[in-house]
Amino acid sequence: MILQQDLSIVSNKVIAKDTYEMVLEGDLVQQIKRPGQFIHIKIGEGFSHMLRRPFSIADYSLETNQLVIIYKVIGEGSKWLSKQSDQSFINVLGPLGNGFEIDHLANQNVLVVGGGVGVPPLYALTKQLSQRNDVKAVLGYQSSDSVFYEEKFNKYANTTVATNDGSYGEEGFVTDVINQMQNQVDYYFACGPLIMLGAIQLQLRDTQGLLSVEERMGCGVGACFACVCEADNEKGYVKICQDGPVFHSNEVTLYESIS
Amino acid sequence: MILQQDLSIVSNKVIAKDTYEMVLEGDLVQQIKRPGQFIHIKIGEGFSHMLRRPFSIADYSLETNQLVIIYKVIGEGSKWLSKQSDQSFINVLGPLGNGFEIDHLANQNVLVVGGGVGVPPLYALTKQLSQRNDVKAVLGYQSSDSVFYEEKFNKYANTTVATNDGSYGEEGFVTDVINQMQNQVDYYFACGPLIMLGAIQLQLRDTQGLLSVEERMGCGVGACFACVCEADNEKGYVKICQDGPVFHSNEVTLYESIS
Amino acid sequence: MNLSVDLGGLQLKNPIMPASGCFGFGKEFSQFYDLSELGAVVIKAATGEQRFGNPTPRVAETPSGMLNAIGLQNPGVDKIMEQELPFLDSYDTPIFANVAGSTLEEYVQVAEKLSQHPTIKALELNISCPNVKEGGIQFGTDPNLAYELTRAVKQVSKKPLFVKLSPNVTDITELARAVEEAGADGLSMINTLTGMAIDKQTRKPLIANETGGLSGPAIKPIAIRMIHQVREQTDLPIIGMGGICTADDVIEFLLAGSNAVAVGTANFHNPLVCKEIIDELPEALKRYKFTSLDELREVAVS
Amino acid sequence: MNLSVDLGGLQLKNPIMPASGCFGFGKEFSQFYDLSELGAVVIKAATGEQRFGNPTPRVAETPSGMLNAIGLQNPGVDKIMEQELPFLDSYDTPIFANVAGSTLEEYVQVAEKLSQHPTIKALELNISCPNVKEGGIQFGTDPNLAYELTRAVKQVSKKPLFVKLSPNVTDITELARAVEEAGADGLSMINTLTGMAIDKQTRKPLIANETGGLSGPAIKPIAIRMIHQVREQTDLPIIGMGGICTADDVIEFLLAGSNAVAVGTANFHNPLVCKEIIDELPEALKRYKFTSLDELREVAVS
Ligand SMILES: Cc1cc2nc3c(=O)[nH]c(=O)nc-3n(C[C@H](O)[C@H](O)[C@H](O)COP(=O)(O)OP(=O)(O)OC[C@H]3O[C@@H](n4cnc5c(N)ncnc54)[C@H](O)[C@@H]3O)c2cc1C
Ligand SMILES: Cc1cc2nc3c(=O)[nH]c(=O)nc-3n(C[C@H](O)[C@H](O)[C@H](O)COP(=O)(O)OP(=O)(O)OC[C@H]3O[C@@H](n4cnc5c(N)ncnc54)[C@H](O)[C@@H]3O)c2cc1C
Ligand SMILES: Cc1cc2nc3c(=O)[nH]c(=O)nc-3n(C[C@H](O)[C@H](O)[C@H](O)COP(=O)(O)O)c2cc1C
Ligand SMILES: Cc1cc2nc3c(=O)[nH]c(=O)nc-3n(C[C@H](O)[C@H](O)[C@H](O)COP(=O)(O)O)c2cc1C
Ligand code: FES
Ligand code: FES
Repeated sequence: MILQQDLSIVSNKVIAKDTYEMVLEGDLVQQIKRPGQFIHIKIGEGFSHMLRRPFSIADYSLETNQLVIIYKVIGEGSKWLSKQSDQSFINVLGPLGNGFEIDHLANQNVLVVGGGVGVPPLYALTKQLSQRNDVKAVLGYQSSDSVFYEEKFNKYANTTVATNDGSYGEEGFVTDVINQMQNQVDYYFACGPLIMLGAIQLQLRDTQGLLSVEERMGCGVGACFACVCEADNEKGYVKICQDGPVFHSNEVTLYESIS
Repeated sequence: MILQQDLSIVSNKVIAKDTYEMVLEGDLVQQIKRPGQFIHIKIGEGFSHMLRRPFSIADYSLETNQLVIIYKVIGEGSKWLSKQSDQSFINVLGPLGNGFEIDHLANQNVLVVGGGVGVPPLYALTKQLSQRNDVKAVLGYQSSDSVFYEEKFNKYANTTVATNDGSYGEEGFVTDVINQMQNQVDYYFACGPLIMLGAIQLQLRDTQGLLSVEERMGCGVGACFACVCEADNEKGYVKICQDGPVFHSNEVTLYESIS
Repeated sequence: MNLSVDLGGLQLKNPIMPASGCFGFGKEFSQFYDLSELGAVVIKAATGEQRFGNPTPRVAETPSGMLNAIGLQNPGVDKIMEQELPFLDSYDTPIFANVAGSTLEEYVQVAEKLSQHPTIKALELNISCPNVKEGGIQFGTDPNLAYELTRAVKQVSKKPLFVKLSPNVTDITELARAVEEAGADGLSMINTLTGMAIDKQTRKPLIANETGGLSGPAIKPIAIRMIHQVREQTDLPIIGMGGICTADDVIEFLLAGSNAVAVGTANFHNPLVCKEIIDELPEALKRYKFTSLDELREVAVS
Repeated sequence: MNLSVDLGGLQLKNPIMPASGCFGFGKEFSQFYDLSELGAVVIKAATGEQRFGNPTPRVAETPSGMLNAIGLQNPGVDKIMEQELPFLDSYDTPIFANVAGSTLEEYVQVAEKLSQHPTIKALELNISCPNVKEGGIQFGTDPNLAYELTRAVKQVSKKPLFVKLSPNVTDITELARAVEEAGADGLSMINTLTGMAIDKQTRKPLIANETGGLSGPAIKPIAIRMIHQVREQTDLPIIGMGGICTADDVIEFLLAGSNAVAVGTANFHNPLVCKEIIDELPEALKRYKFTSLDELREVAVS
């Protein structure tokens, strides 16, 4: 069930350049079904910011009633978030979307690929996948100061970090790293900028995979048609907020829409 | 000199029904010249509230670098103010206006009349007047739960409180109380709702007095012509923010404009 | 307090309804509260055939508002009647259909079909969508076209017809008069103002369609002004909208001369907003010393 | 970074100026910073005789904006020249006069006087004030009247003439074309949108004049859209305005096609805003990878 609730901020701290980790607590957490779902956060006081901001659930625990988001400071909304202090409350709508369906996967060689702020939803995913599968993670960042969660991923997956400028880990894009392991992958998961997702979709077109897609959102619940993406289904489109944000790699055709 | 400065909130507490006292600290205080000047406060985050809110300086001390405002929660701006916590900062433009000129007054029977949120600027005034004059204060409030600062005034002036509903002090309006003392007054000062000021101006038309007038403001510094009031001068008007908010009782003609 | 209103012959429980395009076909919001609590539901625009709408991004935030250029995406009038209306039929609240099109013929065809459907209790004629290349806003800015279209639709529909006016005009009263003469049973106002925002990083418009419709609290003063202007000239019932977020806003719109109101963008801010406004309205009315909605209507600014 | 711009033949140090009516005649703001830092100063509207303007209250706050109905209060063109211009003469920045009136004759008379004054470097023709009963906005909503007025003023003035357009129109490009044909040297856009707010306590409009002009960030998307629309049709220099609060906003207005910008309402929020924007502009340009203002103008959305 989707709830709208004030969650309390347990902590809110910088973990990399312009990147924050926020821990939230409240009953809404009990509604989370899968990694890859997201929450829609109200920004600011009153009605000055009419659109909520979507952030992936990076981790969650039904025991502690807590969830984690990791966010980059981009514009007004994320800047406001970064200034909220512990013990205060933020208004959250969620959990939204369907997340990564992984129940059918066991004893597989699984690849998890994330770029920048596409990394967060893969963390809870990797934790869960690793219980029954062999997981490799490839995480791409701008440069050394923007790297986060490497050690945490390392606990559950054989993790390779790549940076665009080579200042840490491998130099180049995640696609460069994937090139070398293409044949050893049974199933893949990816989240990141559209251009990265498109490239991976093309590169791994013979492998099954799930992609988590971003789009500017209005309602977040499927009512406003802001977040549609062309798709290979009866209607010809999907709503990212409601039908996604995770899609099967052969359902949405990203490399076409970016060319 | 008028400054724009972030002042720190020393305290912010309820002192009567819907009425708060806020103590602010900062160098701007050194610029205050007289009681009756006011400050213009920025409201909210970012640019959602484009107009500042004017509040009278109720008290100030050049030694402690502090000033006091007393404000009633009316709408969005004052509500926001009431939620600001100690140790945070608010952005202040001031001191604005000319305040009460009292240097010429000594050994006089002075009457100070305030209604509701017109009472605050009279406090610092009363303190200063009492050094060389005999001061009577008449303070009007809605009802017993909205009375504030009675004891403080009592230290410096013979103070009568009136409430509209008679739930505290005299029953009725300040004008009822003044009726009984009309002949014993050499000079008067008044601040409150326009309708009260107009009535007093009429009632004490044979006595010299200074009135502090309110009007909705834009700039607060005399540039936008939002706050004009018809006046008996060469130009035919005064700007309340710049020429006032305190005017000589025979300069502005309030009882005409309210009839 | 009795909140019921008569809106051009329709009885509404209360004057609050979600605005077209901001509530889909109701299903998503039925997760949050019982739609029967609403005064009415206005569904998303219907066109003759299915439409995919504009490229994304389709929305952008602006100060106290937002831009949208959805572009009338909808499954087409037939599928709407088949697949969406049955769900709404189970709720005890009148359903308004929002009728759109590129040509007079398309409008007429859609209106005719919808007006014959038993679930639909009234039509809202959308002659003011700024986000489609053809039709839409032309009909809403030219009084002659607005007149023709309204007349044509009126001839095929027996259900009350509300015409939704565009604020992107020099004189909205001229449009209001035109559609009144053509037989409109009521007015909806306002639709969005055409706006634009530019991404300084990419140096391109934030909305793929370049321009979009501005909605939300930012446009409230314009909506209030236009409703007031039109109210001075007509007795037609008006559904007021444009930035409503609170019960206080509803009272302001009623004072300006609206008979009922629609809440659009605020549903994205708070999916429970319509229900919360309905719950708070009696308290808010009392705060401003109104003992009934009738009393409010009598003092409406004129 | 070199911020200078050529605006219809005038050389400005930078593209930032305060908007007419929001800066008085400069004196008050000279307490906060040296006016010579400004790209230009646009003074308050001048009319033929002194005017007292509208009754108070004249301003009200709205979401991310404000309404004003000052009503062109000013001491009249002669007193302005005698009493206000000498002060401004001491600053090293071009002064723009804002010309208003109720009749064509009054406009022409005011323009003629001001254009002969050595302190005045350019005229801004205010055909878009929504807050006076006569003149003002009529000239700004009817292309024929706008044409006539611009031509008449052009005949008596040799200083560059910027015509200030009203956004309260169906098609702003039509007005822009009309005044361009009439000989305007540039455009100022946008003036305020007519709006209204109602006090729920008193049940009356918050502004004594009932309606007022809406300004501030709320209208920014409308300003950006209109400037972009007009830029597609003309090469005239445009002074862009409507809700500018930050250096980022300035960049957005330049990208939309403005050559310079004016800052209005934000001066009330922060009296130092113009100076702060000028100081921050080079950093902001770098942040968006512009090495010069020229480079920005080349990529302006078109
Ligand atoms: C399903 C989903 C999950 C996401 N998860 C994360 C995450 O875990 N961590 C993270 O840092 N970011 C995530 N993002 C991106 C995040 O939503 C944006 O960075 C954020 O909304 C920017 O808001 P802002 O106010 O700081 O920026 P502004 O640019 O000021 O925002 C203005 C408007 O644009 C929208 N917007 C701007 N960038 C994006 C974007 N990339 N995607 C969608 N909307 C955008 C905002 O939501 C807002 O409505 C996710 C986006 C989606 C759709
Ligand atoms: C010179 C001066 C001194 C003042 N001193 C005090 C004081 O010491 N204590 C106190 O409680 N109040 C004082 N006021 C009134 C105070 O400014 C308003 O109560 C306050 O601005 C209300 O803001 P709001 O956002 O809560 O109300 P809202 O109604 O939401 O305000 C909306 C707009 O209207 C303006 N406004 C509303 N009421 C008034 C008013 N009565 N006078 C001027 N503008 C108004 C606001 O400034 C704002 O721009 C003073 C006003 C003036 C002009
Ligand atoms: C995302 C979105 C989609 C909309 N779609 C429609 C539509 O399909 N038909 C219509 O008549 N109006 C549509 N509108 C306009 C709204 O119904 C309403 O008139 C406008 O948004 C002003 O109200 P608000 O400020 O409360 O949103 C849409 C508005 C938004 C924000
Ligand atoms: C209080 C006030 C007074 C104004 N007076 C004038 C004026 O005298 N002449 C004029 O051309 N525009 C006047 N304007 C309009 C502004 O110059 C500007 O076009 C408009 O406010 C939009 O810019 P902004 O959003 O930055 O304020 C006035 C605006 C305000 C808020
Ligand atoms: S954001 Fe509204 S449908 Fe997806
Ligand atoms: S508030 Fe601007 S002149 Fe007084």
